[in-house]
Amino acid sequence: MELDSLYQEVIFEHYRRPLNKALKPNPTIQVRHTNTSCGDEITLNLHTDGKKIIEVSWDGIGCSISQAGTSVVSDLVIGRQIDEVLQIIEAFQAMILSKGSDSGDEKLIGDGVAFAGVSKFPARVKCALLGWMATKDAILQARCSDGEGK
Amino acid sequence: MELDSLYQEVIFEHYRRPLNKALKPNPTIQVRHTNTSCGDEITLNLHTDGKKIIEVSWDGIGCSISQAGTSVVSDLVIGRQIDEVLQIIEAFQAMILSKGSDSGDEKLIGDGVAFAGVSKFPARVKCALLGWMATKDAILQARCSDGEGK
Amino acid sequence: MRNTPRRKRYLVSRLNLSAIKAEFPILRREIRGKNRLIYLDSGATSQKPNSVMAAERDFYENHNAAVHRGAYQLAEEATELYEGARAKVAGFINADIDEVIFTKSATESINTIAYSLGSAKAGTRFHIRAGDRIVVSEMEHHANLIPWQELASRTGAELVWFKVSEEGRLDTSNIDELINERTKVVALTHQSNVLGTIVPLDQITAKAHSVGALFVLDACQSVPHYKVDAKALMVDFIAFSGHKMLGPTGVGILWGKKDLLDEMPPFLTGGSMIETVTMEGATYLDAPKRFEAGVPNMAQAIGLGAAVEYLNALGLDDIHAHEVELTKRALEGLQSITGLSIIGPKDLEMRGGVVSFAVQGIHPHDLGQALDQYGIAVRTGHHCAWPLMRRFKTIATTRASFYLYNDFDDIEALIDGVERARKYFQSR
Amino acid sequence: MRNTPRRKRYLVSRLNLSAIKAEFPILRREIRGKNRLIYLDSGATSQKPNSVMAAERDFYENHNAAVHRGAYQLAEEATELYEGARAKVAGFINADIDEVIFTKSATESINTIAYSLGSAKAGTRFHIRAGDRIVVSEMEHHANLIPWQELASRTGAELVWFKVSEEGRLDTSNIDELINERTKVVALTHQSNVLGTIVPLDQITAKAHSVGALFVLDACQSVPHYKVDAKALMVDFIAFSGHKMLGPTGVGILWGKKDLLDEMPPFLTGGSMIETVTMEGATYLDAPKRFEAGVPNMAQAIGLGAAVEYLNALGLDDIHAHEVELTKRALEGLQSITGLSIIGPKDLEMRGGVVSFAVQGIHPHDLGQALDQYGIAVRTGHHCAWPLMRRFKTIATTRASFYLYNDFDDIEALIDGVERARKYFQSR
Ligand SMILES: Cc1ncc(COP(=O)(O)O)c(C=O)c1O
Ligand SMILES: Cc1ncc(COP(=O)(O)O)c(C=O)c1O
Repeated sequence: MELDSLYQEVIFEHYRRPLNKALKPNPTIQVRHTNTSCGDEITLNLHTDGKKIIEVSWDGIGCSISQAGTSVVSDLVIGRQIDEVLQIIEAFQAMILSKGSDSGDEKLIGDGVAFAGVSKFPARVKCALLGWMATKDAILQARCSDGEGK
Repeated sequence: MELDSLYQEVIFEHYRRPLNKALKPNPTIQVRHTNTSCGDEITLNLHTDGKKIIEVSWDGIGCSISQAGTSVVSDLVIGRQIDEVLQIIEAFQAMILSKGSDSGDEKLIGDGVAFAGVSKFPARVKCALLGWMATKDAILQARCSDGEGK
Repeated sequence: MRNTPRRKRYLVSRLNLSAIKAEFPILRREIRGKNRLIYLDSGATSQKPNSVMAAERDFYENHNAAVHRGAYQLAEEATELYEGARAKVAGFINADIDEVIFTKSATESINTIAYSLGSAKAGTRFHIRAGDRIVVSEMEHHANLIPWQELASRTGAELVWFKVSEEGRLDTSNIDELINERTKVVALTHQSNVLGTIVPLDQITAKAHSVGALFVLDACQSVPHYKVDAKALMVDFIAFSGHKMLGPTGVGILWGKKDLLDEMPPFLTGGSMIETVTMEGATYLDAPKRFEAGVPNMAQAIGLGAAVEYLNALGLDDIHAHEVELTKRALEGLQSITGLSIIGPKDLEMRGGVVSFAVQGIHPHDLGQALDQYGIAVRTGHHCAWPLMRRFKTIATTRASFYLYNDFDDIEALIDGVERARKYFQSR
Repeated sequence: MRNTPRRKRYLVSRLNLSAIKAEFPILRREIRGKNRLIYLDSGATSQKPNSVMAAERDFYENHNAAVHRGAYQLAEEATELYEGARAKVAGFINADIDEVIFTKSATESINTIAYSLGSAKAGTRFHIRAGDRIVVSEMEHHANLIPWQELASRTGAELVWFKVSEEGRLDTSNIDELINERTKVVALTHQSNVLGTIVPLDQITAKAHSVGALFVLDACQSVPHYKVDAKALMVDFIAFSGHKMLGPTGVGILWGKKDLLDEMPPFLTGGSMIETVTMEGATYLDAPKRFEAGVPNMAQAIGLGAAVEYLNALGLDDIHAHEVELTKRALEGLQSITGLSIIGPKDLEMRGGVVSFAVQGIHPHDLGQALDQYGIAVRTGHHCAWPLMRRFKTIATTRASFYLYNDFDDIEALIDGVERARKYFQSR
């Protein structure tokens, strides 16, 4: 049944028990992203030393796909080098925009592969990307503000 | 041939030798009417004593239908009572908007009946009406300004 | 799909549903495999009967030419069809022909009024200035809210609004405070696209006129479903969209009182709306041409004319009665589901065929996704009424909206589908 | 109809005319009795091939739903088709996808820019104020003249214009006087809809940019007929209409540079163009959504996508070459008629397939009427370019305009028809 291919068990696990959902104080940068077509919104706090992601924490309301997605990405990137994280995000993005042709590299995107089915539902792609794009945005903003990026 | 049914000989006669085409000075009222879709324009001078049409004179450029129409109406109304003239104009209007079903009452509208064929060409109705509507407008304006109308 | 006898208890519709369904080819679509399409999103856009598609095609195949400009036979025919469509729409809302303006959408219709008023010169009756007031409500669609916010911000006028009660009704308790001598415009929806609430207008239009304000009615959700009489309503402007009333996309209507339209500054300017033009300036024709610059959406207007004829043939009263019955069953059936709550009136009093609801613990997006899997198309999200969502302390609802091609089976499918989705998500 | 061998002297077109004509059902119409339709008014609006009508119908029959809003299968399909059409149009003019905005018409496209600039706050780069300059030309269509007159009158800016030479070319001799440091906008037509003149842009765009002015191109008469490359042209905005390029009525295009569009104030406001909305105010999405408020003209955009595919399949270069040959024969044949004079360039240099002319002693309305009687549809009047008529000291011309479905027989019929009409009116 196709609904199960969208709603993988892993997604529900993250939705029921989201990781890093509670904003940690004093972030390097805070971003707020909205899915303008449905109103779902997340706030995401990023702690970074400019090279590494020290902490990602978040809060918000949304559907299972957007909530689970944010949980997955936050868990995946904490403790990693920024360049590596941007690569991971790019890989996830490629999968989610592939319309089903890219099933994702688990070594790279971890639980992110559970979202492979979402790529067949274009209207949900934005939900799946919400937390990922917020993370990317936060990283790029942090980079800019501390003069690391050009 | 249908073209002849539009371009009655009478129309060409009025077109070639238009009546009352040369503005007479000191009119009771002057109006200027334009066919906004083609740019044709006439200026019409009306002399009236409030009851009777004393003089109608006009100038302008336009197609055979609009020029002939203005010639016909000017010739028809000079010397008549205003109420009668309004009736004549109404009769002409009814014919020209009838899409071919009303061939016109020659006793009432005189040479105006030559325009019966025009009513089958909706895009030319405005041309045929140009001078008639200018005359009507002038009469109504004159009425207003001398307090005759309510 | 469950097949209980309970639907038999409901009124047999005066509409011949099987004949109607046959006229809407899209209803034969299969969704996500072999599911019959159960289309419950007519509040967003309606489906199109064969006659509408045929009217557009006939125009293109036999009469296509620029209206009002050409003097050749095709152009004459095109003009007659286009103006004929205007006459049909005018008849449909009991308006004079010259009061009906074809726009591209209700959104454009409302913007037309807002921009036109915004262009009115100081000293004219339409001029809006700092200190003036514009009144809307908390249940407006963004299309009847943001144009007024922008007009207010351009002119310095103040935007104020009616609140919405817990039951989803317009709260008019402070009407005398909201509509006062400074009020220039009152812009309200006729029926909420989220709640289904029909707004009683008499008191508000009377009050608006008593202070000399213009009344703008957003009739997107009413004109397609029940009789709206432009003359009886005592409003000044009405906006609605063709695509929500069986018509093509790309055509909307602005109705306005002729004397107002003729006096107001034009909005879009260009060809076919001018009286004379020099390099220095232009003068403009009266309505409707004044507000129809350029080669118009001819095929779409003509398609809308065919839609109006289709609606007339069925009869708006029967359509409305049918939709009330569908709504009655939907309200009853949905409320029997554990954890489901209706957002909007729960009774049928002054209420159209739009039902918004929430199911505890299930985000509307997820619910809508499951329903889609069963072939049921509903709308989820803020429905372009974000402030109303905030009013009800939510960010989104699930909305089912009905039209003349929906039958009781569709409603049962919705009720069953929501129950099934609830169990699916609960079990995970 | 005369059947001389003279047309054999002309180039055989690279287009397969009989195959093309078969795709346009309206060309089988009979006019005023048994005359074959000879449609020579494509400058006003073009006819539609089967594939365009089929694309619209397929949308309504299989995929119709509100784009960007619904999460169900139909809505996903509709969104993909609609955005696919945007991609096709973008490819057609070598633009980025997000730079292509669907409007209802070129008229709306141009008004969009004019109103958006007019709403720009003081201090922003788009703000226009008293003393600023807007530059147009004497050969503009009303759609690219009146919106700028109105913008000038709302802001206090000054409207100035390029003149037109006796040969019907843009007179750029005073360019340095017209375009100076105060100039904020230069809005010009790419090809005159009356004269057929193609305006050489390089010098003017360079000058405009050197003073920091925005350049708006009215490409209504160029995009349908030959390759227009948005990136190569060095302009900031391009406006054109779908209905003149085989597409449905009710859809136009506004192309703009992304960084400009994203910064400019929105024009029409409402649903689907917002980022967030409260009762107090709203924030807006980037282009293209920023400029597409409301449920869009979905079927029309999709039909336009099919039109673009049809044009691509034939090839714009071959289409243009074909039209040049038609124009060559028309110019030659018409000028052999006693008392006929061409208004506009008499050579083929920088000239499109639009030919305006006057016949001594015969009013264009009468001439057009006679031609219609023979089945020939031409346009007569001021062609929404009233100031240009004045420039040529006339009130109206007769205009024949050609497109890919016209063949040499059509041109011969025109030449014969004018001669026949001349004799008819002379004999009366
Ligand atoms: C040069 C030119 N500009 C603008 C327009 C306006 O186009 P539309 O009426 O489709 O908006 C036209 C056609 O009428 C035109 O030929
Ligand atoms: C109440 C209401 N007003 C306005 C609109 C806007 O209509 P459109 O998007 O067709 O312009 C809609 C529909 O979306 C609506 O439901």
